[in-house]
Amino acid sequence: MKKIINDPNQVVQDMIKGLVAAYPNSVKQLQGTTVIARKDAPVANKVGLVSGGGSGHEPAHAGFVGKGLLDAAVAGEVFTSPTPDQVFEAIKAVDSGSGVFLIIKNYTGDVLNFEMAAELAEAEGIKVEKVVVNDDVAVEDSSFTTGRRGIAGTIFVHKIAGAMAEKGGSLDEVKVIAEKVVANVRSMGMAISPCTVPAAGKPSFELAADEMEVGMGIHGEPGIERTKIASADEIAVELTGKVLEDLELKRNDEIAVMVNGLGSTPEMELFILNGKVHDILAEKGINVYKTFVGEYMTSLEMAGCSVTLLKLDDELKELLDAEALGSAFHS
Amino acid sequence: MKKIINDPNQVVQDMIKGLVAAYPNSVKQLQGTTVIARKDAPVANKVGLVSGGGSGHEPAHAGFVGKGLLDAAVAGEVFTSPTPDQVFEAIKAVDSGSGVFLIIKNYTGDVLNFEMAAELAEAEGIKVEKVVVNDDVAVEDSSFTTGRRGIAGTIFVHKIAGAMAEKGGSLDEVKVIAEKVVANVRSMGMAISPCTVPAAGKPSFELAADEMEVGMGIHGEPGIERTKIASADEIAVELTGKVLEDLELKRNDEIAVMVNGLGSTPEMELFILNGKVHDILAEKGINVYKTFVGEYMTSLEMAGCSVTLLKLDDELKELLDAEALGSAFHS
Amino acid sequence: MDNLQVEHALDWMAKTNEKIQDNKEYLTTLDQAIGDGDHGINMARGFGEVMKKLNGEAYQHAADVMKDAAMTLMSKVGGAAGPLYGTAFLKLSMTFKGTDVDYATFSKGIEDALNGVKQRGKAEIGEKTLVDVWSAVANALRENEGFDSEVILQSAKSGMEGSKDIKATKGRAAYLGDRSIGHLDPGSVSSFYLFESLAEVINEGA
Amino acid sequence: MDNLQVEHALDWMAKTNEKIQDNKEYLTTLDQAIGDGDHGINMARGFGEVMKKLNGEAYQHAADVMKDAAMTLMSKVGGAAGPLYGTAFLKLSMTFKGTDVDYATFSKGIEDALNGVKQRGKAEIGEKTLVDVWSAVANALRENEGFDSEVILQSAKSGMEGSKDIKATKGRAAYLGDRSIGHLDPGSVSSFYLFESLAEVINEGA
Ligand SMILES: Nc1ncnc2c1ncn2[C@@H]1O[C@H](COP(=O)(O)OP(=O)(O)O)[C@@H](O)[C@H]1O
Ligand SMILES: Nc1ncnc2c1ncn2[C@@H]1O[C@H](COP(=O)(O)OP(=O)(O)O)[C@@H](O)[C@H]1O
Ligand SMILES: [Mg+2]
Ligand SMILES: [Mg+2]
Ligand SMILES: [Mg+2]
Ligand SMILES: [Mg+2]
Repeated sequence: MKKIINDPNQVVQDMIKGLVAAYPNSVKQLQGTTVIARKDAPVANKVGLVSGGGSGHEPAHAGFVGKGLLDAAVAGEVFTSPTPDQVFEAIKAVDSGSGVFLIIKNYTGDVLNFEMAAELAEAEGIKVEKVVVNDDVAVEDSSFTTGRRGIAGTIFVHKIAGAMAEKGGSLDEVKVIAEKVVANVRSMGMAISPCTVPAAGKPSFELAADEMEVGMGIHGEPGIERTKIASADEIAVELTGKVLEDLELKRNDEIAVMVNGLGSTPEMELFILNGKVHDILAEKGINVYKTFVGEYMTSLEMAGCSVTLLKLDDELKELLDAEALGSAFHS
Repeated sequence: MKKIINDPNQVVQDMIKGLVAAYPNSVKQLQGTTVIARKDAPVANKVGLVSGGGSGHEPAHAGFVGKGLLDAAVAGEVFTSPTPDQVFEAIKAVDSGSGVFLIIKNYTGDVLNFEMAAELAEAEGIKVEKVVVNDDVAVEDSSFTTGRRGIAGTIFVHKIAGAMAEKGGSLDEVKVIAEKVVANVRSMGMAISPCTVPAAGKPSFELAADEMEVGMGIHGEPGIERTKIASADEIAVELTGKVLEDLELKRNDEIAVMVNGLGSTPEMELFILNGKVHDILAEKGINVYKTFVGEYMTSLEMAGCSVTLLKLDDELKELLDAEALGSAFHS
Repeated sequence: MDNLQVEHALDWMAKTNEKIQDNKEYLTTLDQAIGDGDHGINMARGFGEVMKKLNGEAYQHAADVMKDAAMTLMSKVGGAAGPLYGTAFLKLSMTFKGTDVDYATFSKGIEDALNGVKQRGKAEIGEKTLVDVWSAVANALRENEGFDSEVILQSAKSGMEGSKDIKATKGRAAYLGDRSIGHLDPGSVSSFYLFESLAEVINEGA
Repeated sequence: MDNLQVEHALDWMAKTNEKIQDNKEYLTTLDQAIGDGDHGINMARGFGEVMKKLNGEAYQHAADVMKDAAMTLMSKVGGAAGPLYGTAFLKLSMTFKGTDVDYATFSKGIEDALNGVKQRGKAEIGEKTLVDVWSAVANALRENEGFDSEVILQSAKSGMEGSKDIKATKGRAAYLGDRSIGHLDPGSVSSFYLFESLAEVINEGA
């Protein structure tokens, strides 16, 4: 394992230190916690937005803390959802009395820890609502199982719920719009190389020199299928196709596209993929309102990408366009 | 070689297509060229800024095309500087009559091709000035050789010269400020894994599992020293130390810091490094005015990073803070 | 052993910690196969902290040992295992509270812990989670009388091994569907260590 | 061979292209050692385009062949090699223009090309660049009389091999300092192929 780190067991603390050192005017670390909050939190009369999860997905989630986005991000150990006490600290720190909204990726650990934190907060009289993001169509959506995972589509929830909260939306309004995003966003990913959790010291899975893993999770969880490596065009067809199947878009529908890199895929490759994604959409008469190409929800140094489509309406477009001042999302 | 591409010989064209598909409202491809220009180029009464170089350094340079930044970026083949005719097209496309300023990284190929393009442009009556960026302190600054290379510090030249041009600076004023940035910016990098040029199909160099290469170039050029992999803190000390040696900063000097990832280094690691860089600077009483952590000047999927310091004064600070609307630099 | 005393409880945690630390990599490898590869790291961090906490306190009652273990696991493990183990130990502490931890109390504690975990994780038996181990042990305790190390060891083992050839429908392994069959569930293995340690405590305390 | 005719010029380019294509990987490997690993790719792309261009035209004069080669290399190679080879061929075409390319003219052409390259690249002999090969050939031509394939081949070879054990002070290899010693300069090797091809043309045309 080769990494630019000090102690494998201290990477989260060290990262947070370096993050706050980089952006001291916009974010703060809640002392003694792994919570990054807006410098000006709690913002008076605003619903507080909290998200987070395991570390290793940077810039998620601390890069999306800022005006028009999250009020706080809770960082767990690498790929391990944060504990209830940490989430609870975040909730307390961003509550202005208008209530706090939790954006949770659908993993058992995240759901359990955030739920317990919500219980702690409610016991102290803080109003808490939540949404669980489950955009990954690689996994079957079943009520008998854990259901679909939350991946890069989560960023659209941050952005749009963040804009709603920033413009003064109530806790209920934030919840309604967040659920609308969740209902309209789908993603699918693939990997060509694994990643190594620092404390584990060895890769999460092995792939032969000519293999790719389709539908793997952002924590190195194995995917749904292992195949021979395909061309960018074929990958675009496969990922976009699966997403379109689930999202049921019609001709002239408007969408936002996110082509997300998992960590070590050069931007060049993301753009190559994006070109084909746009071709596929154009062929179906689907209009792309806005495109995001880059690293938004990574998996350490995994090579691979995901494609996310978000179906838009006028309300979502307006909120997507609203000002946002996070270090990883600036508009 | 595992890459998300179609034809290894078409990666640049495919990338440009996907880039323009992503940002159709802000950039355009000059037809039949590998030039990405501001959608609204030429901008009346404004000096046009052109940069570029080999591809594979994304987001450099097309990600820095936009208001307050470059007017055009010329993309060569991977790691190969673009040809004079392409640069000439860029110059013609951004000249509003106020002249065109070229920002060239100091590599023989870039200098020769841009110079020849400048000659072609001057022959057509376009005023052209240029600056050659040579921030890489890993290489000796000698007039008997090619001299120091241009690496991530180039982004600061784009930003600050771009701001000067945007606020109406003359060709001479743009040149003066660009030279001021070049005189005050220094960088140094290191790598822990190589990259593979698509058309070459094999890694640019080999590093053992416990080795790192200090001072390597952003095109996979070998570095100045190969050592055992060190901790993030030690790497920060080495890179920052070399830069400080050259830049001769004094207590209370103000600087901008860029911790730049080369492609597959997780943001987590960049932040860990950044924490130590700030400690080192704080210890010396040097004040950090602004910090940039992320991927600005990459080397395909190379793992590693560079540290850039730019000494600031009031003029540079104002220009650094000015509005910039590139897809990879938004402020 | 007739009652689970403070020293038994402490010894139980110490032995569990030892096994978890010794098998940290093994648990992580199991989790890499069908999860995300952090279970060993998480449990080792959590039980390491539990030992730090327990070593710094003087206890009057096994319930308090369980409570401190619960709170520590809850705030140090994270992931799915943190809240689940935290809940299990919290339930144990609640059932043990204010009474001697005789066999009936202990048995009820495990039953309550099992139910707490099932409720928290919305998991049932047979979904390839640590519920399978806890329920196997709870069943065995219910059908038995008096602390019997072999009963605990064998039931835990059968619960753990039973997790191998079934398909996961809860937790991260559920994403794999049929591909999860044939792999041991990491959480079931860490729970096995817990009960194996308990069996050792019973043996030594007998 | 007394004069370099159109067919000789075309054949020269075709043979060079063949060698470059055949040795594309080798050139790239040389460039990976002390440069950035693109020289083979760049030259192969460039000469491939040169062949496309030349095959589509009918030529009256060797100067025009050189001119089209120059313009194609200039606009298709990029990097350091593009402008340098482009300049060299442009100089050849200028010197050849409007006259028979007899030995004296050819020899002067190589001399002019060498000077053009030196000026463009601000390089002198002994800096481990393709200048070393061009100047070795130019010297040999100057001291000789009449097209002699062996003279050209051997001088080019000695120029190329001389580049091996010296330190680069120009081009990308200069960043390596002493570490560049012991490696062949990729540009010198591609220039060697050019002159090796010329030698073959002379042999066949003799
Ligand atoms: N819903 C659930 N109910 C009960 N146990 C569960 C559930 N989900 C996961 N588990 C247990 O948790 C274990 C995984 O723990 P761990 O790896 O620490 O957390 P994570 O899955 O968040 O990475 C699984 O092996 C399984 O035994
Ligand atoms: N200043 C120079 N003068 C003459 N030749 C040079 C100079 N710089 C580089 N070269 C030649 O160019 C070759 C490298 O070409 P190439 O790899 O295509 O370009 P780049 O170095 O831009 O990648 C070197 O091997 C050397 O022979
Ligand atoms: Mg986990
Ligand atoms: Mg090159
Ligand atoms: Mg796990
Ligand atoms: Mg080269």
